[in-house]
Amino acid sequence: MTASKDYTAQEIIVVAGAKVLEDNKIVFVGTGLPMVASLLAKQTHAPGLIPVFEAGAVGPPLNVGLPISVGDSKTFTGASFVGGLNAAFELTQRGFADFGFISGAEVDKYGNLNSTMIGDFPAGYQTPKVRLPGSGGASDMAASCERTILIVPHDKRKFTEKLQYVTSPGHLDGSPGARFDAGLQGKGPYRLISTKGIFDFEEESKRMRLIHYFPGETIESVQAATGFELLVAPDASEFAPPTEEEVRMIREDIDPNGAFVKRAKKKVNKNINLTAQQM
Amino acid sequence: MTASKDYTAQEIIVVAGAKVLEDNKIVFVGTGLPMVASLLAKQTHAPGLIPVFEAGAVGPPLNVGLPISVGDSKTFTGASFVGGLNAAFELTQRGFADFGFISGAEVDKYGNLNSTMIGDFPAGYQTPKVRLPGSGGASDMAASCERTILIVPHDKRKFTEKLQYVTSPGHLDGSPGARFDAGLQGKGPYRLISTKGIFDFEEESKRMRLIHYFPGETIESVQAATGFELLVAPDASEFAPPTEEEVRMIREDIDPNGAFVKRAKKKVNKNINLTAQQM
Amino acid sequence: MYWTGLSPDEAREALVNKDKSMKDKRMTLKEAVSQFIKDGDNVGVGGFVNIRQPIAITHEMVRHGFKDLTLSWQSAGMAPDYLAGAMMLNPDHFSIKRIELAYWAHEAFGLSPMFRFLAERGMLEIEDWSNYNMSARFKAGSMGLPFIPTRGPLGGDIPSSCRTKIIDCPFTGRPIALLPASNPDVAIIHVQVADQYGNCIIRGTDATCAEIAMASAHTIVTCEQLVSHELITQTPKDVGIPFVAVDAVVEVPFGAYPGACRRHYYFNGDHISAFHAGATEMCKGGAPDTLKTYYDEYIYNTKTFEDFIAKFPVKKLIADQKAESFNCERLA
Amino acid sequence: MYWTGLSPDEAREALVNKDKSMKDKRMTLKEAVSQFIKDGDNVGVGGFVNIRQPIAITHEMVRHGFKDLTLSWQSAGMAPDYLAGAMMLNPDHFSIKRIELAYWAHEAFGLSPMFRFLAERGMLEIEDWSNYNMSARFKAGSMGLPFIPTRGPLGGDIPSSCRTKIIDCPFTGRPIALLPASNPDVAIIHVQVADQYGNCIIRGTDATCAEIAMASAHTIVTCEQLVSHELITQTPKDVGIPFVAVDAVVEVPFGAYPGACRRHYYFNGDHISAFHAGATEMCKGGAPDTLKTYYDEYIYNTKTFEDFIAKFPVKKLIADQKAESFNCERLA
Repeated sequence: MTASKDYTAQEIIVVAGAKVLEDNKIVFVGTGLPMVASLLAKQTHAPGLIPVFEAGAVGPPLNVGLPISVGDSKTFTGASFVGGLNAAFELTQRGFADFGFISGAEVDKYGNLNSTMIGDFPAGYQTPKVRLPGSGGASDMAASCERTILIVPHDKRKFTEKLQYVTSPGHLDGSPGARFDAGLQGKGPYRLISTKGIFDFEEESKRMRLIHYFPGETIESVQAATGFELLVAPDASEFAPPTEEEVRMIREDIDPNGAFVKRAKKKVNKNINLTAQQM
Repeated sequence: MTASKDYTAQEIIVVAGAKVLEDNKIVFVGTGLPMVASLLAKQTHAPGLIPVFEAGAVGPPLNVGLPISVGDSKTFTGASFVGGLNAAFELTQRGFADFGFISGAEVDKYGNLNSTMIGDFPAGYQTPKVRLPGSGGASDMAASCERTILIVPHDKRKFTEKLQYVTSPGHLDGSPGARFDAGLQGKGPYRLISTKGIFDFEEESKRMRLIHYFPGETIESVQAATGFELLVAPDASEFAPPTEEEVRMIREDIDPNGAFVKRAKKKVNKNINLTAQQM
Repeated sequence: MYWTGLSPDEAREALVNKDKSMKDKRMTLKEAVSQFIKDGDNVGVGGFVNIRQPIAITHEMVRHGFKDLTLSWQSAGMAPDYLAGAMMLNPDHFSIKRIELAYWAHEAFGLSPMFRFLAERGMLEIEDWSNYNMSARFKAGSMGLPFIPTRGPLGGDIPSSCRTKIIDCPFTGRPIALLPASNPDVAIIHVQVADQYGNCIIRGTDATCAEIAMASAHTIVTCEQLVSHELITQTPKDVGIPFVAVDAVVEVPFGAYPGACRRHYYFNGDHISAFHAGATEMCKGGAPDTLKTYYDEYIYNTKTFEDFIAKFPVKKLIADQKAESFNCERLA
Repeated sequence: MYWTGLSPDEAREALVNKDKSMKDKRMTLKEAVSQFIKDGDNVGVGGFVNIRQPIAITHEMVRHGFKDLTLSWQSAGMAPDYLAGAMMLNPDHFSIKRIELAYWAHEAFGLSPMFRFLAERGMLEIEDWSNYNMSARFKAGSMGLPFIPTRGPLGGDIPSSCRTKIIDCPFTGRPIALLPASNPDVAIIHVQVADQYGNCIIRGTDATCAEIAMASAHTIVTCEQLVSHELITQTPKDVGIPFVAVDAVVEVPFGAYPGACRRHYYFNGDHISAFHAGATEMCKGGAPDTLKTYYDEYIYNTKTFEDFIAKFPVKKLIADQKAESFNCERLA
């Protein structure tokens, strides 16, 4: 279990995300790094992990490779159940998803996420400064999965006191029972994984709390890159770097084409890598 | 086209019911005589009739024989679509059923039907004098099919001024827009076929109106057997008796075991006739 | 407002801490019934009229004995008949407190004398709905919603005999009914095919089985044929009920007999009538002897459903299978 | 409250007098697009992101030209990209007035430069929902209901940017969202298999295609493979969209390309990027030349979608088919 010397920021996110997932639980997997992390978990400590994808696949073995879309053909082969979007979200709204695993562009200290727009809401809603893709299924997962795991690249502007638009509700304003009172289900954000560390949400205040900083970071450096005041767990510690084997699995077995995990050293054209010839 | 001399009351109902059905229309078929009539229509003037059954079959050719349940295996073979009850009723609520074809135990002059209970409602609801099977899908068909065709055995107590329980709404109290105002869809009862004749519902008053009396009946005899005042169409006329060929088709081709159309002459044990050996 | 099974929040909570893993759920019918059904439960009944009803499960429930059950279904025949007949004979051993239903009878095979007996004597609470109403209530339960809108019960007396609430639609202003979700404590379902994890294939009508299973806190499934997970996942779109919704899987050939089961057997109308005969006598004020004889012979003195099926002449069973193979001809 | 497609009552009325018979609905794509789509329509777009999107139909729509369309979908990629790119080049020929959506981008293939271009310049009205919201809105439309409840949009800003109404549940007292139904004027859908009457088999994700088709007044279907009614009705449970909901059937192999279509072909990411290049230039303030060259070569100067597909190297098409056959290996 030698520690990797050349892992990337995305790779440590993937490893951290995989470790948060528990064996034999149902995880509703959003697009992007959550797919890579779920596959790594399934191939390591959580072979009984049951992935659900919003386009309708329940429990696929994912043995034909990494899906590059949550509606990818690769999510359906060998699945236990295949429906459409309504079926997947109804199942989730019912309570079958232990975890929801989503990424977002902006996050606040209560784990609310923005993936809709950068700009002035509501006044500038129809003329956003930057138009992001929109919720997709993220706000539904945030509303109905029992616990959510969030991935957000760490950046002072992206870890912000006030979101420009709340796409996916987290702990809302952090007040006791806020989610229940709003009609939401589930316990809300459970872990957040950034490019700098792993966070939970403190029980009482529901505020984001640093529990592990990644190698090369300190409590101070993480706080310095965060646009709000972080809580810090009493036993906050450095997260172990990915092992060489974990990095090898990501690069060679799971995402050999760099669909979501970009290669650090040599410049690779992502689009060429995603084409069919390389599959 | 020789007129039959020995047809039964059920057989003329079946022939009359078949004739009301139009080719190339979608008919949501309730259990019992509506199934026999739909099959007769399909085998005579309406080969393009599209039957829908509430258990989920859409458009079966019904070429493996008469179903004896609306969830019968015979309704699914060769169907264009097979779902469950929600799928069938959602399709109907959407507006895909041109006709709903149902039977009931009691009817009033506005075509409202009772198939729930004989007794005192609401006071005696939990201790009915006679407990009938309940709505099944009849009230849903009444609420959402575009037009309904009703079959009720003619009897002064069953054609009643006031129903003991309204299971399936017809024209309600007959007032203009009553169905729309109640939130219902479709135009409501279109024809009623009894053991004595065929009725429509007069445009303005929505009251039951005799349009054809069966051979052997007169306007007066039908009125005498009816517990409310009937309207009579200006051109009310005698309905032509079933032809020998129609009766032969019912007895030999469509319901050879007398599942729904009882044999007149010789006493037949219906249950024995329904068993598998005879199929 | 009261919830007769689980409230929407309780139904959610029931799943949160449940082990939903893909594990071997095979057990005996006796184990399944004693482990997952308890007195006072709301039991969701699968199938439709006499099609694919969970007959074997109801026999085991009768042998076990239960008190004060609420039964929920859209249209049913033999499954509630078996439970109700047991109550007619000995309500101390088996009792139904309440039914929520659209229809209880037998289409071509006539009325249910059990229903008439219990209802006309006021022995159970009745809540009338329609087929779509009950189907939509289970659907709401399976979706994790407290209610679902439908047009179905508008305009008649059904809204006066059930818990529907009619509101003015906030978008159109026209009346629309809101039906409270049904989340039974336990679903009892018979299917054609299942794997050991509980993935189920249903042939012919899906009825409302997936919705009932997904809505309930627990689900017992019997199947005609237990197959490997590898086989079932070769055609995942055939799976009507996913394993996540199932707690017990029992292979029970003829598990819906004397009702019908697509691809397996057609109705045995003779036996349905024979079973009804004793209840009809009681309905007319007669003695329970005929019905008691039936229960003793076919249920209490058999240990398993296999013993029940073994009481039928082989020729009759084969005839009922052949009748069904005519309905949906295919190569073996 | 206004309805952007048909109101629930209009949607009902649209079906009442419609010829719903089982008739031959085969026609050319050109006939289908000109017969069933008109200026100002709300168009429901099938598929999911770049999976089974109705690409061939959007090409034909671009050639035809339409004004002031409203487009509705859950998550989409290339289909609205093609329509939006046409608007970027010449809004007098093709224009989108409004979009109702959950997501417009390409997952692993990045953002949509067309969406950024139009949105950041305020060139279209946007109504944001979630994937479940849009799916449920189509579902409500397909069910003939004015609304459907969901939890999805609660607690964030989505309710402030769309027509959701949040009410207190009359059964539980807790907040619940009511989403207005979506009943588009026309649905555009690509499927794997159809018969001449419009019965459709969908492989892999059903997406929300059945709901969109059932909700819409008219539906245009393209399919990879047109088969006989006899074949399709041998497995009626495979039929995902029944013929009653379909108005036009066109056999268009590769009809979702350069997106993916289960059992047929995997993504052509190169081409997606090549198409995006011109729009990205415009997004950065550049000239429309690159995008215009693309449209001229691939759409305006091709008469049919077959001509578009013929522009790809045979080796590339076969490679994309082989990649997909690895995803779901089976015997030919």
